[in-house]
Amino acid sequence: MIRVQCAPFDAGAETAALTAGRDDLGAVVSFQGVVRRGDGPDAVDAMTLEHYPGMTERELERIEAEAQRRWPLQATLVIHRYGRMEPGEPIVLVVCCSRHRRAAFDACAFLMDWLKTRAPFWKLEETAAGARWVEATAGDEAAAARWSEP
Amino acid sequence: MIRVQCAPFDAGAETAALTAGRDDLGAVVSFQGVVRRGDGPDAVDAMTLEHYPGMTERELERIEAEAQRRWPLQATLVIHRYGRMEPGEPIVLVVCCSRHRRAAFDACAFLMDWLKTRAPFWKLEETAAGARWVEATAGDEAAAARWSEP
Amino acid sequence: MRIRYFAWLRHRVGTADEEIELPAEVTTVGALGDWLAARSPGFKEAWQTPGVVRVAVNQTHVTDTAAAVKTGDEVAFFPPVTGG
Amino acid sequence: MRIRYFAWLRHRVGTADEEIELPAEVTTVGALGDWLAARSPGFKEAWQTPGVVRVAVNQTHVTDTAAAVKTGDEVAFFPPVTGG
Repeated sequence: MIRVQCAPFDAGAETAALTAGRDDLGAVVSFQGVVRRGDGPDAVDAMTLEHYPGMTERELERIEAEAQRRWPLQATLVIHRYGRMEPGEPIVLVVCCSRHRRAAFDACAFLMDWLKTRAPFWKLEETAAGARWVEATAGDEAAAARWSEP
Repeated sequence: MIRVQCAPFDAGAETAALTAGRDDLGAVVSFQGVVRRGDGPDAVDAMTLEHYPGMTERELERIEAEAQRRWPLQATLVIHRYGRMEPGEPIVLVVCCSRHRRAAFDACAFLMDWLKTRAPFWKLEETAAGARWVEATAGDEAAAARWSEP
Repeated sequence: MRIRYFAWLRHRVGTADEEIELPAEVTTVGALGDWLAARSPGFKEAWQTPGVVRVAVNQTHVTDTAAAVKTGDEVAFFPPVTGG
Repeated sequence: MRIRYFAWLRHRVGTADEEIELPAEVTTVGALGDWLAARSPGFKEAWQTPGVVRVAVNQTHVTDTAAAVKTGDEVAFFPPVTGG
Protein backbone atom coordinates (compact mmCIF):
# COMPACT_ATOMS: atom_id res chain seq x y z
CA MET A 1 0.00 0.00 0.00
CA ILE A 2 1.35 3.44 -0.87
CA ARG A 3 0.18 6.88 0.19
CA VAL A 4 1.33 10.39 -0.72
CA GLN A 5 0.09 13.10 1.59
CA CYS A 6 0.79 16.55 2.95
CA ALA A 7 -0.34 15.88 6.53
CA PRO A 8 1.98 14.35 9.14
CA PHE A 9 1.51 10.69 9.99
CA ASP A 10 1.83 8.61 13.15
CA ALA A 11 4.31 5.84 12.31
CA GLY A 12 3.26 3.71 15.26
CA ALA A 13 -0.45 3.93 14.46
CA GLU A 14 0.17 3.22 10.76
CA THR A 15 2.29 0.17 11.56
CA ALA A 16 -0.22 -1.08 14.11
CA ALA A 17 -3.04 -0.75 11.54
CA LEU A 18 -0.98 -2.67 8.98
CA THR A 19 -0.31 -5.59 11.33
CA ALA A 20 -3.59 -5.59 13.30
CA GLY A 21 -5.18 -9.00 13.75
CA ARG A 22 -2.40 -10.84 11.93
CA ASP A 23 -0.68 -13.86 13.43
CA ASP A 24 1.28 -14.86 10.33
CA LEU A 25 3.92 -12.12 10.48
CA GLY A 26 7.21 -13.00 12.10
CA ALA A 27 9.17 -9.84 11.35
CA VAL A 28 8.10 -6.22 11.01
CA VAL A 29 10.84 -3.82 9.90
CA SER A 30 10.14 -0.13 9.59
CA PHE A 31 12.10 2.89 8.43
CA GLN A 32 11.11 6.41 9.31
CA GLY A 33 12.88 9.41 7.79
CA VAL A 34 12.78 12.58 9.87
CA VAL A 35 13.69 16.19 9.06
CA ARG A 36 17.08 16.74 10.67
CA ARG A 37 17.99 20.22 11.87
CA GLY A 38 21.73 19.88 11.39
CA ASP A 39 24.40 22.12 12.88
CA GLY A 40 26.04 25.49 12.39
CA PRO A 41 25.38 27.64 9.33
CA ASP A 42 23.82 24.70 7.50
CA ALA A 43 21.12 24.25 10.15
CA VAL A 44 17.73 23.74 8.56
CA ASP A 45 14.76 25.77 9.83
CA ALA A 46 12.27 24.02 7.57
CA MET A 47 12.09 21.97 4.42
CA THR A 48 9.63 21.94 1.55
CA LEU A 49 9.18 18.80 -0.51
CA GLU A 50 8.03 19.36 -4.06
CA HIS A 51 6.80 16.35 -6.00
CA TYR A 52 5.28 15.31 -9.31
CA PRO A 53 1.66 14.39 -8.55
CA GLY A 54 0.61 11.35 -10.49
CA MET A 55 4.10 10.17 -11.31
CA THR A 56 4.94 10.01 -7.60
CA GLU A 57 2.16 7.52 -6.92
CA ARG A 58 2.98 5.46 -10.01
CA GLU A 59 6.68 5.33 -9.16
CA LEU A 60 6.07 4.34 -5.54
CA GLU A 61 3.72 1.59 -6.71
CA ARG A 62 6.36 0.32 -9.12
CA ILE A 63 9.00 0.29 -6.40
CA GLU A 64 6.68 -1.49 -3.97
CA ALA A 65 5.78 -4.09 -6.62
CA GLU A 66 9.47 -4.67 -7.31
CA ALA A 67 10.13 -5.31 -3.60
CA GLN A 68 7.22 -7.77 -3.48
CA ARG A 69 8.64 -9.53 -6.54
CA ARG A 70 12.07 -9.89 -4.95
CA TRP A 71 11.16 -10.91 -1.39
CA PRO A 72 8.36 -12.94 0.21
CA LEU A 73 6.55 -10.03 1.85
CA GLN A 74 3.21 -10.39 3.58
CA ALA A 75 2.48 -6.69 3.91
CA THR A 76 4.15 -3.46 2.83
CA LEU A 77 3.41 0.20 3.44
CA VAL A 78 5.01 3.31 1.97
CA ILE A 79 3.90 6.78 3.08
CA HIS A 80 5.66 9.85 1.72
CA ARG A 81 4.80 13.43 2.55
CA TYR A 82 5.12 16.57 0.47
CA GLY A 83 4.86 20.24 1.39
CA ARG A 84 6.52 22.17 4.20
CA MET A 85 7.79 20.47 7.34
CA GLU A 86 10.00 21.39 10.28
CA PRO A 87 12.88 19.59 12.01
CA GLY A 88 11.65 16.55 13.94
CA GLU A 89 8.68 15.97 11.61
CA PRO A 90 8.41 12.66 9.75
CA ILE A 91 8.99 12.68 5.98
CA VAL A 92 8.65 9.07 4.93
CA LEU A 93 7.63 5.72 6.40
CA VAL A 94 8.37 2.30 4.91
CA VAL A 95 7.17 -0.88 6.65
CA CYS A 96 7.90 -4.42 5.44
CA CYS A 97 6.44 -7.56 7.01
CA SER A 98 7.75 -11.03 6.30
CA ARG A 99 7.97 -14.41 7.97
CA HIS A 100 11.71 -13.96 8.41
CA ARG A 101 13.74 -10.97 9.45
CA ARG A 102 16.32 -10.96 6.67
CA ALA A 103 13.70 -10.53 3.94
CA ALA A 104 12.00 -7.76 5.91
CA PHE A 105 15.28 -5.91 6.54
CA ASP A 106 16.50 -6.24 2.95
CA ALA A 107 13.17 -5.25 1.40
CA CYS A 108 12.90 -2.18 3.64
CA ALA A 109 16.45 -1.03 2.82
CA PHE A 110 15.84 -1.69 -0.87
CA LEU A 111 12.61 0.33 -0.87
CA MET A 112 14.38 3.30 0.70
CA ASP A 113 17.36 3.08 -1.67
CA TRP A 114 15.17 2.94 -4.77
CA LEU A 115 12.77 5.56 -3.45
CA LYS A 116 15.73 7.91 -2.85
CA THR A 117 16.85 7.69 -6.48
CA ARG A 118 13.54 7.19 -8.33
CA ALA A 119 10.57 8.77 -6.59
CA PRO A 120 10.08 12.29 -7.99
CA PHE A 121 10.55 14.40 -4.86
CA TRP A 122 12.82 17.39 -4.44
CA LYS A 123 13.83 19.01 -1.16
CA LEU A 124 14.10 22.76 -0.71
CA GLU A 125 15.80 23.63 2.57
CA GLU A 126 15.36 26.90 4.43
CA THR A 127 18.50 27.97 6.28
CA ALA A 128 19.74 31.21 7.83
CA ALA A 129 21.54 31.88 4.51
CA GLY A 130 18.36 31.44 2.48
CA ALA A 131 16.60 28.65 0.62
CA ARG A 132 18.55 26.04 -1.32
CA TRP A 133 17.71 22.89 -3.24
CA VAL A 134 19.23 19.74 -1.80
CA GLU A 135 21.61 18.04 -4.21
CA ALA A 136 21.44 14.34 -5.00
CA THR A 137 24.39 12.39 -3.62
CA ALA A 138 26.67 9.80 -5.16
CA GLY A 139 26.13 7.80 -1.97
CA ASP A 140 22.44 7.41 -2.74
CA GLU A 141 23.23 6.29 -6.29
CA ALA A 142 25.70 3.74 -4.95
CA ALA A 143 23.19 2.50 -2.39
CA ALA A 144 20.59 1.94 -5.12
CA ALA A 145 23.14 0.28 -7.39
CA ARG A 146 23.84 -2.50 -4.89
CA TRP A 147 20.35 -3.88 -5.63
CA SER A 148 20.93 -4.19 -9.37
CA GLU A 149 20.21 -7.68 -10.63
CA PRO A 150 22.57 -9.56 -12.93
CA MET B 1 18.40 1.43 26.66
CA ILE B 2 17.45 -2.18 27.26
CA ARG B 3 14.44 -3.68 28.98
CA VAL B 4 13.42 -7.25 29.80
CA GLN B 5 9.79 -7.69 30.71
CA CYS B 6 6.91 -10.13 30.81
CA ALA B 7 4.19 -7.65 29.78
CA PRO B 8 3.43 -6.86 26.14
CA PHE B 9 4.71 -3.57 24.75
CA ASP B 10 3.41 -1.03 22.26
CA ALA B 11 6.14 -0.69 19.62
CA GLY B 12 4.74 2.58 18.29
CA ALA B 13 4.52 4.20 21.72
CA GLU B 14 8.00 2.98 22.69
CA THR B 15 9.51 4.35 19.48
CA ALA B 16 7.65 7.65 19.85
CA ALA B 17 8.95 8.01 23.42
CA LEU B 18 12.51 7.32 22.24
CA THR B 19 12.39 9.97 19.53
CA ALA B 20 10.15 12.55 21.24
CA GLY B 21 11.37 16.11 21.02
CA ARG B 22 14.42 15.24 18.94
CA ASP B 23 15.26 17.05 15.74
CA ASP B 24 18.73 15.55 15.25
CA LEU B 25 17.61 12.09 14.09
CA GLY B 26 17.47 11.50 10.37
CA ALA B 27 16.70 7.79 10.30
CA VAL B 28 14.73 5.59 12.69
CA VAL B 29 14.82 1.86 11.90
CA SER B 30 12.86 -0.58 14.00
CA PHE B 31 12.50 -4.34 14.09
CA GLN B 32 9.61 -6.05 15.80
CA GLY B 33 9.50 -9.82 16.20
CA VAL B 34 6.05 -11.33 16.48
CA VAL B 35 4.85 -14.83 17.49
CA ARG B 36 3.95 -16.54 14.23
CA ARG B 37 1.21 -19.16 14.24
CA GLY B 38 2.55 -21.20 11.35
CA ASP B 39 0.65 -23.78 9.34
CA GLY B 40 -0.52 -27.37 9.53
CA PRO B 41 0.57 -29.75 12.28
CA ASP B 42 3.39 -27.38 13.26
CA ALA B 43 0.97 -24.55 14.03
CA VAL B 44 1.84 -22.84 17.31
CA ASP B 45 -0.92 -22.22 19.85
CA ALA B 46 1.35 -20.37 22.23
CA MET B 47 5.00 -19.94 23.10
CA THR B 48 6.82 -19.60 26.40
CA LEU B 49 10.13 -17.81 26.54
CA GLU B 50 12.42 -18.90 29.33
CA HIS B 51 15.42 -16.71 30.09
CA TYR B 52 18.35 -16.32 32.46
CA PRO B 53 17.50 -13.33 34.66
CA GLY B 54 20.55 -11.22 35.27
CA MET B 55 22.59 -12.61 32.42
CA THR B 56 19.88 -11.57 29.95
CA GLU B 57 20.16 -7.93 30.93
CA ARG B 58 23.95 -8.04 30.94
CA GLU B 59 24.11 -9.69 27.55
CA LEU B 60 21.64 -7.25 25.98
CA GLU B 61 23.65 -4.34 27.39
CA ARG B 62 26.83 -5.80 25.90
CA ILE B 63 25.21 -6.22 22.51
CA GLU B 64 23.79 -2.70 22.58
CA ALA B 65 27.19 -1.27 23.56
CA GLU B 66 28.82 -3.18 20.70
CA ALA B 67 26.34 -1.68 18.21
CA GLN B 68 27.04 1.80 19.57
CA ARG B 69 30.76 1.17 19.20
CA ARG B 70 30.39 0.09 15.57
CA TRP B 71 27.93 2.69 14.26
CA PRO B 72 27.22 6.37 14.99
CA LEU B 73 23.89 5.85 16.77
CA GLN B 74 22.02 8.63 18.50
CA ALA B 75 19.53 6.44 20.33
CA THR B 76 18.92 2.72 20.70
CA LEU B 77 16.23 0.66 22.39
CA VAL B 78 15.99 -3.08 22.94
CA ILE B 79 12.92 -4.60 24.62
CA HIS B 80 12.66 -8.38 24.97
CA ARG B 81 9.79 -10.24 26.60
CA TYR B 82 9.78 -13.51 28.50
CA GLY B 83 6.91 -15.73 29.64
CA ARG B 84 3.92 -17.03 27.74
CA MET B 85 2.63 -15.32 24.60
CA GLU B 86 0.19 -16.14 21.82
CA PRO B 87 0.40 -15.77 18.03
CA GLY B 88 0.31 -12.13 16.98
CA GLU B 89 1.90 -10.89 20.21
CA PRO B 90 5.21 -9.00 20.08
CA ILE B 91 8.34 -10.74 21.39
CA VAL B 92 11.13 -8.28 20.79
CA LEU B 93 11.63 -4.68 19.68
CA VAL B 94 14.89 -3.13 18.50
CA VAL B 95 15.03 0.54 17.47
CA CYS B 96 18.12 2.29 16.11
CA CYS B 97 18.34 6.01 15.37
CA SER B 98 21.12 7.56 13.36
CA ARG B 99 21.73 10.56 11.13
CA HIS B 100 21.88 8.30 8.10
CA ARG B 101 19.80 5.33 7.10
CA ARG B 102 22.54 2.84 6.34
CA ALA B 103 23.95 2.98 9.87
CA ALA B 104 20.47 2.63 11.36
CA PHE B 105 19.60 -0.35 9.13
CA ASP B 106 22.91 -2.13 9.71
CA ALA B 107 22.91 -1.57 13.46
CA CYS B 108 19.33 -2.85 13.78
CA ALA B 109 20.07 -5.99 11.74
CA PHE B 110 23.28 -6.54 13.72
CA LEU B 111 21.49 -6.21 17.05
CA MET B 112 18.93 -8.81 16.01
CA ASP B 113 21.56 -11.21 14.65
CA TRP B 114 23.66 -11.03 17.78
CA LEU B 115 20.65 -11.14 20.09
CA LYS B 116 19.46 -14.29 18.32
CA THR B 117 22.73 -16.12 19.02
CA ARG B 118 23.82 -14.59 22.34
CA ALA B 119 20.92 -13.44 24.50
CA PRO B 120 19.97 -16.28 26.88
CA PHE B 121 16.37 -16.93 25.82
CA TRP B 122 14.81 -20.28 24.94
CA LYS B 123 11.49 -20.80 23.20
CA LEU B 124 9.08 -23.56 24.17
CA GLU B 125 6.31 -23.92 21.60
CA GLU B 126 2.89 -25.39 22.31
CA THR B 127 1.45 -27.26 19.33
CA ALA B 128 -1.36 -29.78 18.83
CA ALA B 129 1.28 -32.49 19.17
CA GLY B 130 2.52 -31.16 22.50
CA ALA B 131 5.23 -28.82 23.75
CA ARG B 132 8.64 -28.70 22.12
CA TRP B 133 11.79 -26.63 22.50
CA VAL B 134 12.70 -24.62 19.42
CA GLU B 135 16.08 -25.60 18.02
CA ALA B 136 18.75 -23.06 17.13
CA THR B 137 19.35 -22.77 13.39
CA ALA B 138 22.52 -22.71 11.33
CA GLY B 139 20.97 -19.73 9.52
CA ASP B 140 21.05 -17.67 12.69
CA GLU B 141 24.67 -18.63 13.31
CA ALA B 142 25.54 -17.62 9.74
CA ALA B 143 23.66 -14.32 10.11
CA ALA B 144 25.63 -13.49 13.25
CA ALA B 145 28.92 -14.54 11.65
CA ARG B 146 28.62 -11.95 8.89
CA TRP B 147 29.26 -9.23 11.49
CA SER B 148 32.56 -10.72 12.66
CA GLU B 149 35.39 -8.23 12.55
CA PRO B 150 38.78 -9.05 11.04
CA MET C 1 2.28 18.38 -25.89
CA ARG C 2 2.53 19.26 -22.21
CA ILE C 3 5.98 20.03 -20.82
CA ARG C 4 6.59 20.15 -17.06
CA TYR C 5 9.55 21.41 -15.06
CA PHE C 6 10.34 20.71 -11.42
CA ALA C 7 12.51 22.02 -8.58
CA TRP C 8 15.31 24.43 -9.55
CA LEU C 9 14.80 23.67 -13.25
CA ARG C 10 11.35 25.18 -12.86
CA HIS C 11 12.95 28.36 -11.51
CA ARG C 12 15.49 28.45 -14.34
CA VAL C 13 12.86 28.05 -17.03
CA GLY C 14 10.49 30.39 -15.25
CA THR C 15 7.41 28.20 -15.52
CA ALA C 16 6.10 24.95 -14.05
CA ASP C 17 4.51 23.79 -17.27
CA GLU C 18 3.68 24.83 -20.81
CA GLU C 19 1.77 23.55 -23.80
CA ILE C 20 3.80 23.35 -27.00
CA GLU C 21 3.07 22.51 -30.60
CA LEU C 22 5.53 19.72 -31.29
CA PRO C 23 7.40 20.36 -34.59
CA ALA C 24 7.14 17.37 -36.91
CA GLU C 25 10.91 16.84 -36.95
CA VAL C 26 11.13 16.50 -33.14
CA THR C 27 10.55 12.81 -32.48
CA THR C 28 12.94 11.95 -29.62
CA VAL C 29 13.60 13.08 -26.06
CA GLY C 30 17.02 14.37 -27.13
CA ALA C 31 15.62 16.43 -29.98
CA LEU C 32 12.87 17.80 -27.73
CA GLY C 33 15.44 18.91 -25.14
CA ASP C 34 17.51 20.62 -27.84
CA TRP C 35 14.44 22.34 -29.24
CA LEU C 36 13.41 23.59 -25.80
CA ALA C 37 16.99 24.71 -25.10
CA ALA C 38 16.88 26.94 -28.17
CA ARG C 39 13.92 28.78 -26.63
CA SER C 40 15.16 29.10 -23.06
CA PRO C 41 18.70 30.11 -21.99
CA GLY C 42 18.05 28.86 -18.45
CA PHE C 43 16.99 25.45 -19.70
CA LYS C 44 19.80 25.37 -22.27
CA GLU C 45 22.53 25.76 -19.64
CA ALA C 46 21.14 22.91 -17.53
CA TRP C 47 20.36 20.72 -20.53
CA GLN C 48 23.91 21.00 -21.84
CA THR C 49 25.47 20.10 -18.48
CA PRO C 50 25.84 16.32 -18.30
CA GLY C 51 23.96 14.51 -15.56
CA VAL C 52 21.91 17.48 -14.46
CA VAL C 53 18.57 16.99 -16.22
CA ARG C 54 16.39 13.90 -15.89
CA VAL C 55 13.40 13.14 -18.11
CA ALA C 56 10.08 11.37 -17.67
CA VAL C 57 7.74 10.62 -20.58
CA ASN C 58 4.15 10.03 -19.51
CA GLN C 59 5.33 9.81 -15.89
CA THR C 60 7.91 7.11 -16.53
CA HIS C 61 11.66 7.68 -16.19
CA VAL C 62 13.49 7.70 -19.52
CA THR C 63 17.27 7.44 -19.68
CA ASP C 64 17.76 7.06 -23.43
CA THR C 65 17.70 10.37 -25.30
CA ALA C 66 16.65 8.38 -28.39
CA ALA C 67 13.36 7.48 -26.68
CA ALA C 68 10.34 8.51 -28.78
CA VAL C 69 8.05 11.44 -28.03
CA LYS C 70 4.87 12.38 -29.85
CA THR C 71 2.01 14.83 -29.71
CA GLY C 72 -0.18 14.12 -26.68
CA ASP C 73 2.68 12.92 -24.47
CA GLU C 74 3.43 14.58 -21.15
CA VAL C 75 7.17 15.15 -20.87
CA ALA C 76 8.81 16.29 -17.63
CA PHE C 77 12.32 17.63 -17.04
CA PHE C 78 13.79 17.76 -13.56
CA PRO C 79 17.00 17.50 -11.51
CA PRO C 80 18.03 14.23 -9.85
CA VAL C 81 15.44 13.42 -7.19
CA THR C 82 16.12 14.03 -3.47
CA GLY C 83 13.16 12.59 -1.58
CA GLY C 84 13.07 10.05 1.21
CA MET D 1 29.31 -23.10 43.74
CA ARG D 2 25.92 -22.50 42.17
CA ILE D 3 25.07 -24.50 39.05
CA ARG D 4 22.11 -23.52 36.82
CA TYR D 5 20.41 -25.37 34.00
CA PHE D 6 18.03 -23.94 31.40
CA ALA D 7 15.47 -25.06 28.81
CA TRP D 8 15.49 -28.76 27.94
CA LEU D 9 18.76 -29.30 29.78
CA ARG D 10 16.90 -28.33 32.95
CA HIS D 11 14.35 -31.09 32.21
CA ARG D 12 17.09 -33.64 31.52
CA VAL D 13 18.94 -32.85 34.73
CA GLY D 14 15.71 -32.58 36.69
CA THR D 15 16.52 -29.33 38.46
CA ALA D 16 16.91 -25.66 37.60
CA ASP D 17 19.82 -25.12 39.94
CA GLU D 18 21.88 -26.74 42.64
CA GLU D 19 24.62 -25.86 45.11
CA ILE D 20 27.70 -28.05 44.89
CA GLU D 21 30.90 -28.37 46.86
CA LEU D 22 33.53 -27.94 44.16
CA PRO D 23 36.21 -30.68 44.46
CA ALA D 24 39.70 -29.18 44.65
CA GLU D 25 40.80 -30.92 41.45
CA VAL D 26 37.98 -29.38 39.36
CA THR D 27 39.42 -26.07 38.14
CA THR D 28 38.10 -25.72 34.56
CA VAL D 29 34.73 -25.59 32.78
CA GLY D 30 35.56 -28.87 31.03
CA ALA D 31 36.41 -30.67 34.24
CA LEU D 32 33.28 -29.31 35.92
CA GLY D 33 31.11 -30.60 33.07
CA ASP D 34 32.72 -34.02 33.28
CA TRP D 35 32.27 -34.09 37.05
CA LEU D 36 28.57 -33.15 36.75
CA ALA D 37 28.13 -35.72 33.96
CA ALA D 38 29.34 -38.47 36.31
CA ARG D 39 26.45 -37.57 38.66
CA SER D 40 23.63 -37.17 36.10
CA PRO D 41 22.96 -39.53 33.15
CA GLY D 42 20.68 -36.88 31.55
CA PHE D 43 23.38 -34.26 31.71
CA LYS D 44 26.06 -36.72 30.62
CA GLU D 45 24.30 -37.57 27.37
CA ALA D 46 23.92 -33.90 26.44
CA TRP D 47 27.41 -32.96 27.64
CA GLN D 48 29.02 -35.66 25.51
CA THR D 49 27.16 -34.61 22.35
CA PRO D 50 29.22 -31.96 20.56
CA GLY D 51 27.64 -28.53 20.10
CA VAL D 52 24.67 -29.17 22.36
CA VAL D 53 25.68 -27.61 25.66
CA ARG D 54 26.71 -23.99 26.10
CA VAL D 55 28.29 -22.58 29.25
CA ALA D 56 28.27 -19.24 31.05
CA VAL D 57 30.53 -18.44 33.99
CA ASN D 58 29.27 -15.60 36.15
CA GLN D 59 26.72 -14.74 33.44
CA THR D 60 29.27 -14.43 30.67
CA HIS D 61 29.46 -16.84 27.73
CA VAL D 62 32.50 -19.11 27.82
CA THR D 63 33.55 -21.11 24.76
CA ASP D 64 36.86 -22.51 25.99
CA THR D 65 36.51 -25.61 28.15
CA ALA D 66 39.86 -24.70 29.68
CA ALA D 67 38.33 -21.55 31.20
CA ALA D 68 38.81 -21.40 34.97
CA VAL D 69 36.10 -22.01 37.55
CA LYS D 70 36.38 -21.60 41.30
CA THR D 71 34.29 -21.74 44.45
CA GLY D 72 31.82 -18.85 44.52
CA ASP D 73 31.30 -18.76 40.75
CA GLU D 74 27.86 -19.17 39.20
CA VAL D 75 28.09 -21.58 36.28
CA ALA D 76 25.20 -22.14 33.88
CA PHE D 77 24.69 -24.88 31.30
CA PHE D 78 22.12 -24.49 28.54
CA PRO D 79 21.29 -25.34 24.91
CA PRO D 80 22.01 -22.87 22.09
CA VAL D 81 19.79 -19.82 22.62
CA THR D 82 16.61 -19.27 20.58
CA GLY D 83 15.29 -15.85 21.54
CA GLY D 84 14.47 -12.89 19.35
